[in-house]
Amino acid sequence: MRDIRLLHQMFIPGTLIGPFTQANPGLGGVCTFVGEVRYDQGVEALELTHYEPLTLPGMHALADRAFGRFDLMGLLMVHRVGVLRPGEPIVCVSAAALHRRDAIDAVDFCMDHLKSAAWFWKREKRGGQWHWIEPRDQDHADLSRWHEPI
Amino acid sequence: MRDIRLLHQMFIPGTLIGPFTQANPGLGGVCTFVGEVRYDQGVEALELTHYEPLTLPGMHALADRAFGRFDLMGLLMVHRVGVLRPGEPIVCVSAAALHRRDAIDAVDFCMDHLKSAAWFWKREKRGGQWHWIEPRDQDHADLSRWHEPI
Amino acid sequence: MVTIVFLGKLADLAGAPSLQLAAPLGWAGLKAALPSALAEAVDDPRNRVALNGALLADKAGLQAGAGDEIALLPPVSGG
Amino acid sequence: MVTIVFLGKLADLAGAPSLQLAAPLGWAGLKAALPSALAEAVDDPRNRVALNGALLADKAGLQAGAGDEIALLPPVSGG
Repeated sequence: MRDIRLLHQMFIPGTLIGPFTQANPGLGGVCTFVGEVRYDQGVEALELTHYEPLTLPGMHALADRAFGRFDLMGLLMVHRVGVLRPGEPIVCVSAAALHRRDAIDAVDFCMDHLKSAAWFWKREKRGGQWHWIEPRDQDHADLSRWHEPI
Repeated sequence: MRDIRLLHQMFIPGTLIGPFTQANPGLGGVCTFVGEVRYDQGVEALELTHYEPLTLPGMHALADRAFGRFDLMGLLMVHRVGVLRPGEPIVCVSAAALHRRDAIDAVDFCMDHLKSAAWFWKREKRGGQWHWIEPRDQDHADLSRWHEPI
Repeated sequence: MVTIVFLGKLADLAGAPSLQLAAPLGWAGLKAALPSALAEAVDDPRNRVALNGALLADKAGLQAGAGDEIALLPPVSGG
Repeated sequence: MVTIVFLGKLADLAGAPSLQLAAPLGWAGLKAALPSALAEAVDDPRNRVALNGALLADKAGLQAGAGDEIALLPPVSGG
């Protein structure tokens, strides 16, 4: 069961995870990561821009690689775009597998790649002004864990 | 927010995760692993025995180590005991943190230790007969990832 | 009396989840009171012993008095 | 016409999310048609170029015809 989506509206992760788990009968384990917009000092909002012809195909390509690398029964990968407020979920990745190691590692792998290699541009609003968020060295370090170039 | 429990009855992970996430406002991410009893060939039921004076204190000690090792805001660790049928959730570990790496690694750490160093004895019923499940070498390998003795 | 609790497959060997023995009780006395197959099994270094919920580093040092609980713990099952 | 799409901070520099330029259009022609600050920015090797959704390995080889869409892509934001 494979469910890859960009969402333009607020979502509640539990409403995705329950049906996803049900859709993979016989699984041994399911690992889920949900990221939320942090309440960082003075941040009023976060905006994510995507580029339609690259972003969703890029997520599908990432899902292909996860299925190739780990022994998965199902993969859910959902990412918000648009304007988000602190506390709102921004990303949800869930992997179902016979064995826990595949499920946990697949989520870790997808998160590292989504955070640093997926086509999203982010800016945050502080004091009424929008500021673009730059690439981070940490993201390169995260990717190097998987022995892959960016 | 810390919630460590042994459960004697069937549970629905979503009913634990939602309140757990709500109880950790300001989190950056929450990682959750849910393990289910697999539909292994011919297995009719799985029984988990625990020893009251060791098992729950052992889970609390594991939680202490996870809080010491990772930067966590909250940790949920719930394990079933008693007789379970294939498809039933057996374990749920959820970690909330400011940063995803802590949340994911804490879940991975707790699962490796719960599976191999926590005081549970398991037997499975096949063809109407109960068979004890032996320790596995793989579990030792899992623990060695954390550079710790069993 | 001292309560002896058998966990996992030791309970099968013992034929019961627990039994009561007279206090005081040391390691040699405990083994002497158990059927020989069970006594041999609990001697296996992979099987641990707890006294009142505390694991013993050295089984041979066991000293249980009236009201104490001894647990005989085989290795935990694999994941 | 060729559609030029600006992503991230390049959209701020351009003052608009997209613009239309006459076809055909190569890399030199594109840069010549952009304000100099923007032309300089898109020349930065960290900024990638896609033609109709396919990333170009070599920007200088860009060849866009009528109806094509060129996207100018700064590095993605950190996690």
